Amino acid sequence: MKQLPFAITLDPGSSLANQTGSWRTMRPEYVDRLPPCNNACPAGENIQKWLFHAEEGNYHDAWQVLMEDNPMPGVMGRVCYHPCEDACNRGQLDEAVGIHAIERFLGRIAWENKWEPFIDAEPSGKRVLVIGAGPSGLSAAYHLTRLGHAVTIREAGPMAGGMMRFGIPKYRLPRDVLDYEIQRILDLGVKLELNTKVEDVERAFAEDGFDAVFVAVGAHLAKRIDIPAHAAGRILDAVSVLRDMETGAEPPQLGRRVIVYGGGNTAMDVARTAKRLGVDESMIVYRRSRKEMPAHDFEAVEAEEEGVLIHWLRTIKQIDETSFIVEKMEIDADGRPRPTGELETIEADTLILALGQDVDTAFMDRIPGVEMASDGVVQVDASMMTGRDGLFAGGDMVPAERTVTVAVGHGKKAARNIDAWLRGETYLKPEKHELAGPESLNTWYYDDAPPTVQERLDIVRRQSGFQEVLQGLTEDNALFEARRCLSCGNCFECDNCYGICPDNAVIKLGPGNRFQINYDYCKGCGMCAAECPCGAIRMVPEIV
Amino acid sequence: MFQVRIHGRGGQGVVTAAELLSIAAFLEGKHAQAFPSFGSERMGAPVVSFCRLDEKEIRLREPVTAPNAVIIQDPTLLQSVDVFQGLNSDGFILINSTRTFDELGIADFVAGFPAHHVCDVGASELAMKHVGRPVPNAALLAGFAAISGQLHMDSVEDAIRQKFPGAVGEANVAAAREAYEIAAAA
Amino acid sequence: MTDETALQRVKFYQTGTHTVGNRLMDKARRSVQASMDRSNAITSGHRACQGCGEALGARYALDAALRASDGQLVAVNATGCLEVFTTPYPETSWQIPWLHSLFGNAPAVATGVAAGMRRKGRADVRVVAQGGDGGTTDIGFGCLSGMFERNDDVLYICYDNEAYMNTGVQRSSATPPTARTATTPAVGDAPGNIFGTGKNLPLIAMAHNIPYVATANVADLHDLEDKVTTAMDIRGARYIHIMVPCPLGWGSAADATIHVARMAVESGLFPLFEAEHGRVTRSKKIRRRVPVEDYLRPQRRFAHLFKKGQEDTERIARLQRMADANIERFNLLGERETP
Amino acid sequence: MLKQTEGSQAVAEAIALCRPEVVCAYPITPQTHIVEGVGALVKAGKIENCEFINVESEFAALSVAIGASAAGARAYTATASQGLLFMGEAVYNAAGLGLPIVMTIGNRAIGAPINIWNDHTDSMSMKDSGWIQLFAETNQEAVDLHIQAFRLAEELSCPVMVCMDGFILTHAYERIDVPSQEEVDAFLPPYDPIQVLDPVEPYSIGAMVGPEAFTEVRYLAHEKQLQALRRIPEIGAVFKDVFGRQSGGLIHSYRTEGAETIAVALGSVNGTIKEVIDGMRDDGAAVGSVSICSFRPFPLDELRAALVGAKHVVVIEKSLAPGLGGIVASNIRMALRETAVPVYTVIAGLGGRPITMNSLREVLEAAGNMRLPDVQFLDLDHGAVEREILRAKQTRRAGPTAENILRNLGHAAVAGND
Repeated sequence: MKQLPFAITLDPGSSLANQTGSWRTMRPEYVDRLPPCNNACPAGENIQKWLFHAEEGNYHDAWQVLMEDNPMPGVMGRVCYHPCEDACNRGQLDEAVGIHAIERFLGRIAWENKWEPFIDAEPSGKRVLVIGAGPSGLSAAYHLTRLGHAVTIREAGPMAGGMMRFGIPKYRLPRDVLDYEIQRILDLGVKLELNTKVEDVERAFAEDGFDAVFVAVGAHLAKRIDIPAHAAGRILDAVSVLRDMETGAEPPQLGRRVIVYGGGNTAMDVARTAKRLGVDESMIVYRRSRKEMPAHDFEAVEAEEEGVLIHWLRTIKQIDETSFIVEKMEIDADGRPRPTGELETIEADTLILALGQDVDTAFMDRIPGVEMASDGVVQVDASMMTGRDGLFAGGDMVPAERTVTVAVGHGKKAARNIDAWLRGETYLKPEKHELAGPESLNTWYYDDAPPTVQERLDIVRRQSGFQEVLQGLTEDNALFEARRCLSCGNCFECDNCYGICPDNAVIKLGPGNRFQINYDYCKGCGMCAAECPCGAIRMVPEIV
Repeated sequence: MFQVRIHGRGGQGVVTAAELLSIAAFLEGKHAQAFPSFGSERMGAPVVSFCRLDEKEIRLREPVTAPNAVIIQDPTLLQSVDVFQGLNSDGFILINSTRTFDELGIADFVAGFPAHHVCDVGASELAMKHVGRPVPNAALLAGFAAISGQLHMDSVEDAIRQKFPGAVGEANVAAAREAYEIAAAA
Repeated sequence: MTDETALQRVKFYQTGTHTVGNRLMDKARRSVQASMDRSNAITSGHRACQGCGEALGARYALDAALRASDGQLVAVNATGCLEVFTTPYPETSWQIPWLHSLFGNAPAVATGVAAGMRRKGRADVRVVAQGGDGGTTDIGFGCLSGMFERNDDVLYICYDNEAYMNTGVQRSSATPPTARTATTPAVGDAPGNIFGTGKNLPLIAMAHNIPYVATANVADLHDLEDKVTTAMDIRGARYIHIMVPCPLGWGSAADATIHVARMAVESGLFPLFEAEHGRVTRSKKIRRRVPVEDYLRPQRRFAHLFKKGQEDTERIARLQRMADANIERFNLLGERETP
Repeated sequence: MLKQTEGSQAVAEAIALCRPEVVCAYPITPQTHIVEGVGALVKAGKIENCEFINVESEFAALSVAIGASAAGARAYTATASQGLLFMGEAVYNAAGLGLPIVMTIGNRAIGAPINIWNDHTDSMSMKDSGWIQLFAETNQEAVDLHIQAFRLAEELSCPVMVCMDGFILTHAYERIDVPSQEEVDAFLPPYDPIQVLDPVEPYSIGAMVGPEAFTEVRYLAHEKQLQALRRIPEIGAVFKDVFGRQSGGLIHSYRTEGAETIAVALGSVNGTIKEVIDGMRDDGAAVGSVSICSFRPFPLDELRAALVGAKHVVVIEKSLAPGLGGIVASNIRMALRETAVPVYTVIAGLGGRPITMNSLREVLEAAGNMRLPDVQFLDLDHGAVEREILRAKQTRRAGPTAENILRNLGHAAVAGND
């Protein structure tokens, strides 16, 4: 090489000798934050993690991650009211990611491919009895099996599924999906005993030799109300009607005009079922307004689309054969309904009460140590154990919101605690990361992408049969929808930090390995943190 | 050393005339130094150029103040410029004109010079005749050769051909020959 | 599946991303900056301020040019921040052949390099000249215009941070109205730089009828890289004007560099467009339009416009009108079919 | 080949023979004919592989040359006067970067008042820029110096200015021996740069250098000039071998043997001085002269040797350091430090004022007679100057000096135009 001119001419890249990291007063750090979807999921699904795989089209891995928390994606993708989507930060950008639709798609593709959950636990030799084959019981049985325990489910009814079968109409949850996903749990080695009502839990411990018992009996008892009736027409309860849809050889006889009394999801379900059964008029009478109704809005919307007439702000004062005297209500300043004294008459053949359900906990009262809560449910501790050692309870039986998803979550939580208890330990919940709120995101980097709309069955068919209303996504749709995920709080390898660092102080570690800050050169400007779309970098003061 | 000063107007080829003269001398093996009056004169303004001729290297770089000969390309300058300034009493005067010295109003002045040192040649007319344009340089150079004896006609013709190759050169040579004869006969 | 005809047809959408790379993106659509083995024309250890937009813009542009030229690239640099922070003896941050001559002559030096390369049989070596706004719009303007006019084979890139930052923030002919600089202090009846001054160099470049003129911005890497790539596909004089915020001179937070640049685009104050042979051919549409306040407020150089209780609504409105005029002129909302 | 031709044209032909690869030009009197000549040769295909670039200013002209040279191409430009000042920043830069550009200066005065005629103020303004400055005494030497300049520049990686008097040389039509291509090729090898812009070895050229190394960089620039001091005579000798004539070198002494009074000058005026010396020697005066060819580097030792025996050294210089006097004379005094030889400054030929034999003889005789002041302005119109000084004293708003002097001298019309 020639002798270069002194000082004026310099060798390439020699500034690497100048370590500008010493300029820094704040340092960037990669963090993992808790995505709001995960945080909101009653079943404790790691939604973002399975979406991560789904975004790549790696549905098998996505499904396996999902299956670690929830054994019934096909069911869950249909019946869950998806609080994850309410929490989804994307909702503040355009609309929430259609998590349920992708979950449902994963359920379908797993069925099509006959995928099986990955289980590697050694048999523990312990036996656990699960009482009730509803979502909570099935979930507990599944998770306990994954943990190596032998599980027997005793179910009082003739079919497994609990409220998934007896509370949710077919047009929302086709039975083949339900049957398949229950069978897949049973195929793992869970023993199911139908028509076996457990009256004496202590005997199960003492005589049947179970090491632990999980009670998860559903709320099948309809609440009643007294209405002055001269010559009452037919009065049914919603739970019975829906159960009869599953078990009866004949569909229930409802007459031409039906009034459903109540404003919950069950009221909507039964009114819509009545419509499908061919009644001329399916009506709902509810004492408050739409704003206050406990049913999800989409249920009311779909019901109305299908021709269900909802009489808001009405109470039934009196029944006279087929004449129903209703009183108009108004909402007072506290949001309570208040009678106005104004009366109307509605003609109907049948009244279906949909005023809520209770759990039959009578058999629990007899167990020493078990305490009951005020509203007739069982008191459990943080590990879901009742006052009786080794007796755990969950689902509708314990104080909580009564949804399939909560029930499934209870099953998982109970299983983990039972597992720990069986080993003489206490289950320690892993600490949660800090929540990734919308303020931690830089949403500029996400393209505008309105949600993929699930197709719906046309109205005529919805009014005349029990075919599923909401359709699933195609693979392409599911892929696009998954890619709408913002990956709140967790690096998704978008390369922004790597690209926008003015000092080249971010090292790209390659696919799947994320990035690393090169503190030799990082000046601490904070651009990486500011321009991280998902809030996976934070700035912390340099240690003095 | 023999020094020549050429007077004309911007655009008439005053500089070219001095260069032509130097080339003719060079072709005879002489040293010659041609240079313009340095300035930024525009078309039509009175300008001068110079040429020194010598048998040895010319080192002198001062302007020509005492010429041995003056060549006047444009007789109208006689009224406005002291074209004869510094000219030796035995110097040479060549004027591009068909008019007599009397008509030009310098008869008295030129009377002081040896008769054959003073000459007027209608160089522009000769150029019109042979070249088709009023470019008097070649003819004046030949006239200078004829009256001064400083250059051979052969080298004048060669210089003209060198500066103006082709038919234009030959036409100029023709004008030069006629001018030479006129001047030699004067 | 249910019978297709029985289903209500609904709209479908495809997602996308504006990030630098993203593992989900098609490799060809990822930026040069996302590449693990990117060239890093400027490497670490340079002495630019924290959050320097120019350091970033220059690396973006030159890495893209390097890719487009298959590594056969030479850069000529005008005096200025970029030159000073990259090449203080005894260290240089450049990893490409690089030449600094003077403040005002980079375009001419680049012309010479291009000519030299051609004569040495190295016409494959492409030449980029670069300078700040002072070096480009002011002191280097004569040489730049000459280079344009001769259509010399040079891509000139101006990193515009709207004042003389190297010398301590003095006004240049690229300083916007109302901006406070050391030579346009925020005092008197017309605080900051006055209206009705300054020059628009991209438009002046277009007036030379050169093959390619574009504006770009560090907030939109993909657009910037596309423009550099387009420019590199063309022979002759090309000009790219890149806005690069200066945290020091603008009084913006070091981590807000890209945000501020983005607001400049989204407000319409800095239109992104391309022109070929003197005609605008394309403009980049505003994605989420914002009022000029969103651009001005994060910068202390405009702080006098937002004094508590005495907001300078008149001047803010005047700046908004400038933005609106850009939006109309360059069709930044895509309201017209043609650019 | 011997030919009768214009100095500018001969230089253009010499440049062509040096096979430049990039030539850039901006017109300025009196240099213009040179680049016109080169341009015509390029356009006519007479120079292989050469680009002729018409730029927008002298600043750009040298800048283009800087770029081309850094790219490894042989680069050339020419300028004069205001043009050299306008490119001044680039002049220093080219030297600082060590780029072996060759540039012709058709020496001319610098305004105001604007003046297109010859003197050396332009070159003197750049004497400390780090360029080598060679002054041609004749057009033949101008031709020869350009050929030597490329070799010198490229060997040392240092730019070279060849200075030739505007009009007096550039516009003079004389006998010149223009060498053949074969001769030049034998003398001047292809340019082999010590550094070049190349993607294979991507150096950064033109770094910012702080106090910690700047002195060393400047020392090296000085040292490079000292190397040139050795190489200039050597290259001159090689040149003589190839071309058969002595040209260039550091200084030329003329009849200095036993001379009591020696005139020193740069450039074409040396021809006139030689005529004066011959005349005075013929009259028995002990006079001689020294022509400085290499003004930068300044040949202190050679000049000391040439001048130390004299009783009077008279520096005839075409430039002025207002407030001091002579620039060349000051440099000569450096050469004669610790000797008792008096050095007189004669400022002559400013703005094209003719330097006549008579005036030169007068000052040389005055020096011999101890009647020469330290600083003398040759042929100064003392009356005009004194009247103007008086007028300026009397009237606060005296108006522009140049115009007043012209009016005084009866040339007001000239001043009013252009």
